Amino acid sequence: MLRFLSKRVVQIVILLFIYVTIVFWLMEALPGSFLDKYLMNPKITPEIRENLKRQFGFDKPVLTRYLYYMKNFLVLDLGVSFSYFPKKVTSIIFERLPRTVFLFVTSTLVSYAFGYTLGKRSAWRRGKVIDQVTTFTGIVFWTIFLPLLAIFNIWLFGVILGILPLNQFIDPNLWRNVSFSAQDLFLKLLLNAFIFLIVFLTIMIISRRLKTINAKRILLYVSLIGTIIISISIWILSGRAIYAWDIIKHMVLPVFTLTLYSFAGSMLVMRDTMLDVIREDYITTAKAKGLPDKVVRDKHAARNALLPLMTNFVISLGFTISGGIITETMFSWPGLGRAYLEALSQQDTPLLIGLLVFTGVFVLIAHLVADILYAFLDPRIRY
Amino acid sequence: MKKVFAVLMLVVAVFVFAQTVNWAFLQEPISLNIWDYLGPNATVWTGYVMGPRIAGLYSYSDVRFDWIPALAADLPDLEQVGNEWVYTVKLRTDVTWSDGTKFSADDVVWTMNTVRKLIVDYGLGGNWASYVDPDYFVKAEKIDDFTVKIYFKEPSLAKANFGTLMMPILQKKYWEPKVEAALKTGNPLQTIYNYDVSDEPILGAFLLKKWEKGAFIEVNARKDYFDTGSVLTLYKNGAVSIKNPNTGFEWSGYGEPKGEKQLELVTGPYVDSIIYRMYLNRAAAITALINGDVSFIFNPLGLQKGEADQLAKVANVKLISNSVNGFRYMCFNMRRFPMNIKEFRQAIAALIDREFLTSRVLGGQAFPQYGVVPSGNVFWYNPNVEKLSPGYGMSSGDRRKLAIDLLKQAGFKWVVEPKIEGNNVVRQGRGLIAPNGQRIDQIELLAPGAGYDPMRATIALYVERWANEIGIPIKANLVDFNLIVQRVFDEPFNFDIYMLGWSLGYYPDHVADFFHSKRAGVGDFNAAGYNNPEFDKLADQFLAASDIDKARELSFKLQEILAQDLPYVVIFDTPVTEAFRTDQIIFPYEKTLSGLQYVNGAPTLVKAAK
Amino acid sequence: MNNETVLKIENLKKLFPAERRIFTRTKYFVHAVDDISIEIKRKESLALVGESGCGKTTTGKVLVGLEEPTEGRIIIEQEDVTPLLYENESSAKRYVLENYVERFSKMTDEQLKNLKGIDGIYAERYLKLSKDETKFISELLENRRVRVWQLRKRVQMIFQDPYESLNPRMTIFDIVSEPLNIHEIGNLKEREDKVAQILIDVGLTPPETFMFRFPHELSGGQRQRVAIARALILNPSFVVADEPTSMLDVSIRTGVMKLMMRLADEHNMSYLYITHDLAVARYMSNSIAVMYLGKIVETGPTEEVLQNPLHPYTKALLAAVPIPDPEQRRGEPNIKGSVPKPINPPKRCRFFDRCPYAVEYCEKNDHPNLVEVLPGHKVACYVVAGEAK
Amino acid sequence: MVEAIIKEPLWKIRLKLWARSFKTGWELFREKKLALFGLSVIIFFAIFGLVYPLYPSIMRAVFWKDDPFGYQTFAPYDPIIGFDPHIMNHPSPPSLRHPLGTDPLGRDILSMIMYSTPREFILGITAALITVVIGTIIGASCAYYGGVIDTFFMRLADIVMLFPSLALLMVLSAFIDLTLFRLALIIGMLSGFGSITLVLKAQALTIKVRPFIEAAKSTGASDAYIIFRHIIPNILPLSFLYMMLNVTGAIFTEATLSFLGLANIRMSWGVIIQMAESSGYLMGASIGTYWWLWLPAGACITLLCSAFYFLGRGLEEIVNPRLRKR
Amino acid sequence: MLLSVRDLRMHYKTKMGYVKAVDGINFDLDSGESLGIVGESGCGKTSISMTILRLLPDNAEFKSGSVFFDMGNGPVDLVKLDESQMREYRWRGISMIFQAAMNSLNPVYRVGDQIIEAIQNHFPQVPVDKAREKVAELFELVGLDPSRMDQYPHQYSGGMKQRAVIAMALACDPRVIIADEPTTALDVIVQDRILKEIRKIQKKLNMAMIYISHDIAVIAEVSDKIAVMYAGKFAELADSVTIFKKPMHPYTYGLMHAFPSTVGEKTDLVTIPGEPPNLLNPPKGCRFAPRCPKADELCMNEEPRYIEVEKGHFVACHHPVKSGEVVQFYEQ
Repeated sequence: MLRFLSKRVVQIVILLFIYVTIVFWLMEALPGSFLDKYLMNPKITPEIRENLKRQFGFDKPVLTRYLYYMKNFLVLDLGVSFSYFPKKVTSIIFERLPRTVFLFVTSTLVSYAFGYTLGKRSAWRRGKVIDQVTTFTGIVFWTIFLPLLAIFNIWLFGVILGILPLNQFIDPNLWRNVSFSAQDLFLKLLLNAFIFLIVFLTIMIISRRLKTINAKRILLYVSLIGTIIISISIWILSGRAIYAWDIIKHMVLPVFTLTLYSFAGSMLVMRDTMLDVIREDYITTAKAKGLPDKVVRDKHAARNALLPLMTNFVISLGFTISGGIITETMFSWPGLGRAYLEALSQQDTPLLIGLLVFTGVFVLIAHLVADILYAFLDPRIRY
Repeated sequence: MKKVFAVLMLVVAVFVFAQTVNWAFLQEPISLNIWDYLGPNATVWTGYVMGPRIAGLYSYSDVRFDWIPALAADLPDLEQVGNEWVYTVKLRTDVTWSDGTKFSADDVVWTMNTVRKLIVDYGLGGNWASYVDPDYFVKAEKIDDFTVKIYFKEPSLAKANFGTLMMPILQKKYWEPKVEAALKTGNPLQTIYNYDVSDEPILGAFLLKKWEKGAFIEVNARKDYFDTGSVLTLYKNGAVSIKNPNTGFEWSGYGEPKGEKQLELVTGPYVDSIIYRMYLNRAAAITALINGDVSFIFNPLGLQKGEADQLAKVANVKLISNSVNGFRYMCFNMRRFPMNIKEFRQAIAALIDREFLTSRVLGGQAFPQYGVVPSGNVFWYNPNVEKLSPGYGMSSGDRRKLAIDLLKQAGFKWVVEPKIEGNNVVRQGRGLIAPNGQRIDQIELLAPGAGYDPMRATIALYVERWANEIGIPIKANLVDFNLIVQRVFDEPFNFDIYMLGWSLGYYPDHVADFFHSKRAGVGDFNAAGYNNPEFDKLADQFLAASDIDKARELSFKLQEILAQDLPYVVIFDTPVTEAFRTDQIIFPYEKTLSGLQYVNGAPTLVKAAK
Repeated sequence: MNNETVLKIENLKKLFPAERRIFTRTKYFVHAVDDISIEIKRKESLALVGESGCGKTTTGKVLVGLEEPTEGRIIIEQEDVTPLLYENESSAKRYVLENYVERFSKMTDEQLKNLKGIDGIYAERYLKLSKDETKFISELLENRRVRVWQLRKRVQMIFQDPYESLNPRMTIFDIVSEPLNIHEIGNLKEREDKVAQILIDVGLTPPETFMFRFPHELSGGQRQRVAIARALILNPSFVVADEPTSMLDVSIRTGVMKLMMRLADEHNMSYLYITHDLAVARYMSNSIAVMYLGKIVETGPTEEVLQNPLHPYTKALLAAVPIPDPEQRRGEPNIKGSVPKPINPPKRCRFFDRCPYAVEYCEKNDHPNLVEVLPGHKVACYVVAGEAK
Repeated sequence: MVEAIIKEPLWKIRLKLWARSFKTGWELFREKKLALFGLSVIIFFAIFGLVYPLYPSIMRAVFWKDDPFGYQTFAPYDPIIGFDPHIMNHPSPPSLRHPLGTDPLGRDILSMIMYSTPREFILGITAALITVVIGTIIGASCAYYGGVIDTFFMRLADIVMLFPSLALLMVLSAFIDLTLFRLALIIGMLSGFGSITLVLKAQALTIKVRPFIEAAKSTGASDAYIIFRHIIPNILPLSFLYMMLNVTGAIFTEATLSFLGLANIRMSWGVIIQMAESSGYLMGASIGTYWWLWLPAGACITLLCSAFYFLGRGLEEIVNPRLRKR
Repeated sequence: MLLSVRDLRMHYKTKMGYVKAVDGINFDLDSGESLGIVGESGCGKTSISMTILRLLPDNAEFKSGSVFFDMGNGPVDLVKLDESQMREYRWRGISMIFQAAMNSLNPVYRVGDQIIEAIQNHFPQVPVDKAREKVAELFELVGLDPSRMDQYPHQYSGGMKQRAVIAMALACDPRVIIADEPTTALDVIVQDRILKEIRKIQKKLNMAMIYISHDIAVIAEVSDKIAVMYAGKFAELADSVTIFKKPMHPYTYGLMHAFPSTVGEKTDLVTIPGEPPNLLNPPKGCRFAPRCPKADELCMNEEPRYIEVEKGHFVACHHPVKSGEVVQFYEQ
């Protein structure tokens, strides 16, 4: 395992190196530059533009800049943004990351959970009404043009029904008089989710040691509900629950839209793998053992079909920027995707490179995580 | 229990009595650091928030854009000392910074000299250059606490009055140590840009309260704003007067302050705070306006047709439309054949039916524009240029005939000559042959794609069709904006015709920038390669003028020359349409060039409705 | 003619590299086939018998060129085809150098003339070229590509799984005519005739009802007949049959077995019949070779070996075969453990771990050689051969 | 002797069997109602796109018989620079003259949609074809040869897959003038060298180890013969399936790019929606009022994409034995 | 009687019609007895076990018949039970060793856990450590090292998996075990050992067994009674000696003589011409008639009844083979 990991890491570093190189030169090849926007201002003479060029480092030959970039990249310095000059690219990414991560991890999670459940059921009841209905609706939503779906949902839930807050990610009226920033809260929410995950995993491990099925169940439910109650009460006691709730309320619509749009992907993967698994002999064996249908489906079939879905899930997390471009624009959610769009329209090359490189790193890490997860989920795999 | 009740009452009180306006932004400002803002990072959004923070010695009056004193107590005195020209400015004595410090000549002198030094020694770039041109501005000198002398190499309206004398003044006490410290670092400019300025003392009316990144910026009104309560009166006869009953400051100029008043404004601020909310797309902002979450949307492009249509139906929302200080144009590469032939350019100009395009195809979203100074800039606009434009007021058939005649005049021939009857093209022209017998193959018209600007894209396609009808082989090539910029400005003039737009300042010195033959180098603004010695001479005179009336006369002449020579075919300009909620806010006036956002939403004048 | 040797394998070895370890120098090899020798005469068949993983299939694959031999010599119809079995030219050249040139160059003319068998033939050619080594080598490797191709015509293979060995996307005609296609024999019409003829031969009549069907439309027995037809269409002199009947049902199996016997007779060819089933081997072969972990442990005429097995492994194998007669009780297969993996096997009798009769001698010495104990009946066992007590 | 046995000419038998296998395939396919639905939608769109040239002439004959303004001057049914001068306010709601109304620039929406249809097909199918040709050949070769070729293309795929495709296309749009065909080419290559190769290689690997490959090898077949005659025909159904699904991807990508205003395509369904968006009709408050500006184009995207998807999935259940019903 | 199957019919519904996989099967089984069902692939032998346990795929249609099973409290017709009652009988009453033993262990769970799961499912009150003891016992019984129960299936060799599957089948002390081709994929020596093991356990625990195989030799080794199945029906059923010595159905006869053997004289092997019928559309009369050398008009038109000719010897044939008769099969 360790050997595999080290090998994989070396591989990732090489891939990353090539990737960064390609991204850098690609961006270099972009016509025009950030300074072109001053071309629209007749007050700024060519000399002043030259001056600015020097400040942005355009005057050096591109090869020097490349080597310099690579050198900085080694210490995780992605340079200085143009459009936010002289802010560091890393600090811009870090500012926007929690928002994007929180939105997309939640919606990916919801969509996968939804897809997993539906896919499982529709495969189990293949050809029945539930199967056909879910497949049909899934594919139809999957092929709706995302901006239209977003606008439609905004119209329906925000304008016509008026039940969900529109746009933005917080309500300024609520937030204008507090001392902390939304960024703090996002980080705390993420931390909370992380703690929740740890607790969940620990309980899973502990419950394995228990003797009877009932005891396992009780421990699981009690501790899960307990953790939820505890974290909610901590939020309430710290007086920030209302602010957290505000963020969550604003998230409902984008998460709902994204889920609606993309659940079909995971559902179909789940359904197909599940159909494969169902044909395996151990499913028949499990049935022959007299296990209830639900146990056979969830414990034996779905557990095995989970593997490819899990990989998909982890890898899809890596592509949040691409997905974010449209979603974040439609829902006024200032995250990484939106930053990418702005950087592109402004020709902020360092930020563009930074965002792409960051996504690359993110994807590669996701791949690594997927590999590790796979080894955990499938005992047959030993690297 | 009592405590809780008290807090509750307080909350209620805040809601009831504190007057807050919510304004929608479509992009987030970058930084409130003025060095950064006027340096490498000028975005219009930053400008909207910066506007209410800063003040200069002089500013424009509302609506009419008269040049009036702000921090100065009177118009400057100009005198020649040796080969330098000295502007003596008396400062107002009733101005305080937001930290309570008195505003004095030290601040003015320090700001002006420091900026010049940073520009000359460290290459401070960007918009600072429009305030301080080291070729003109020499130095500023303190005479006493409230008098400064400002030295220029030449007198120039553009560089002095509309330049250095309008620059924002920074507090010396706050900035001097910071700048000194920065100069000791390896990269002083970056250090200066990077300073966090949330505690910066300002002269303007609104202080930053909270900036929640990505969501909103809240600013609070200053109680001790120097201009609060002052009455600005514009008279029909052109006179302007400012009176402040609170501090007793009084000034008047441009004639006798009497007769019919055009406008009278009492400066606020009337609201306690302004919240700028960030919406990342227009639809979101408009929905917010409809819902009443915001009262006004900042949008430099104005409302689109559909948005305006929609908002017109909403109760309590008022639409206002103002012309914009800018124009969209077609530029010919006059270094190339046949664009260097005047009749050819005129023929194309004749074909373009601006009225049809703007009122019908663009559905009134744009209005025709004929000259290089927008008609909305009333003072500088020469109304004669319309009549000088080829084909003005003609029917579509006559336009075509005129174009054909013009081409024939210049000696062009066709393989198949176009034939026009009435308004219809009976026979399309084919195979245009130049006077020297050379066949003209294809002329490329670069225009931004529909994604960037559907109007220009559409017009480019119409121009293509109209030109093709009479046999001019124009091919519209709708490409990325950057690609046009690259081909026009970076590569040496690798284009035939392109279509772009300008947005302009109030003082029309751009005419000289765009067409003076010494600005025809690579990367400079005379991309057309226009070279007319007569024009150059007039332009030089215009730039050097220190008298506004003289400058106006020269500017009119320049406009007329250009309307006939046509290095640019100016096609249209868009009005900026804005909407605000009448049940939430009241603006002091609604008619103003480039709309209310051009005056940053008039934050010191806006009132909450009820 | 009848006595002519069709196939002769001498000391064939095939090693597969096993797991590679980065930090150790030792290379690990699976000794799939480890120094075996076989001879088959025309129209006779040899059964290669053993449990799964003993190397019997690998032997077959080497013969048809699916695997490169590691060492050893393969002679088909008086021609050393080993250089043709190597993937690239240089390995083939090295083989010729090592096997002939180096050896011949050390010999006197006299000695060369006295060489027998295949060596004799090559020695003669060597002398004819007046011992010019480069010429000799180039003559042996002359037209190698073409000869490889021609060799494929002479040796064919029938695979175990009739469901998998036919391309599901091709019609029976395409499948059966594929060898003709590859070897560019005849035009379409001629190929059609040939295919029809061979389909009749293998009992798929009328041929036109089968020709354009797809494999999945046929039953297992019919598919295996198609596979046989494909193997025979080029008239090979020798066919490797890898368990061709093990996947077939009993009632069909005998039909296919009989068909194969008949065709061998009609087409003058021999089989190397690879099987794990001793009972089938009994019916399909003249002689038998029992393999264990890459080694032949016993060989001889089929009936002789089955009636009088000598090697403990053969005995166990025979004893383990269930007998379709409840009244006949067979002996207990008297061996321990299970088949180990032949990765770098230790230098001792391969069967040592499981042998009920093993003595110290067997552990101390390398794997025993085949010793002829009875006429034509060889066995590789120290105990049986009497070397160890 | 053989002639005596075979009574019918062989080509006839061949034809008959081919027809039969087509029939059984069709019968299998007919069972999949959704796939059938997909196919009919695709056929509908194909016809819809093909009859486009008739539309303006019919409309001209009916509505513009004696028009003083001149049909030619305004070309009211031109999808790109058409304009109907008789209607004062554009966009106008659906009417007889304009069955789906007009857009803010006075163009006929139905004409725009019809004009775009064949282009969407060309885009989708070209992109998918390129993807599949690249993916199939590379996948099959990588699986068959292994070694350096495999490593090279797999690492290439890794890198290609690292790029978020939409983000990359947005960058490319800045310096490649993204016309319809170039867009198709790039989309095709991106997925051809990326994920598809991996999938098809995995499939080819399962084919490679099957005994019929060995059978062909043992009769002396060359590498190219095996790749093209044995491996590729066996992965072709899967390739074909991915082709179906890729059509959807290409149409979607184009729509998204057009929506963001980044592609240089004069007219497409995405451009229609973008037009509605950029002129401010596409927002929560007014989508009900101006439905004809976005709904027909949006519905076309969804319909055609889901049609290809349904067809693809239907075919998958037929060609992919592991999804077949027991 | 522990298990008695009466007129069992189960068909698969396909597009082309019904596949008559199980078409009127009768047999009885007592404790300690073992029944071998032998038949060619596709004759429906596996479907019998699936029908008894009611583990049928969606497209299977149960037609008629009953399966009486006695768990000690009187015979119950399994066919009439609802799904949850049926679950009680599975594994506790009748357990199974599946055809592809390699695949009947779930790869992601430990082998021991999969057995414990079966135990805890039927005896929820049994705590884990008790269940583990039971598993250890079972492992020893089938000749596996109990310390291996915490390993995953992929760590087992083929023979070990087979043993584990057998241990799992024994987990709930079932009355009947159905072993469907328990040794097909194994090498002869391993096969021999496993067969012996099963036989031993059966004797020891006095269970009833049903062996299903295509290999008559394997069946002969382990069964007391043998049923020969052809095209969804039993052709003949008798105790194993009778069936070998006095086969009465021509198909049984052909089968016996088609089998090569390593012992005895090398006799000419019989080839039964033709192919087994398609169960979609089986022949009208006797299903073997088209391949039978003794078939006549009657056989073609009328289905023979399945009758007990001697005690315990059932045959479905119009013209049974007489003792000593040599049936000549003609090749194509």
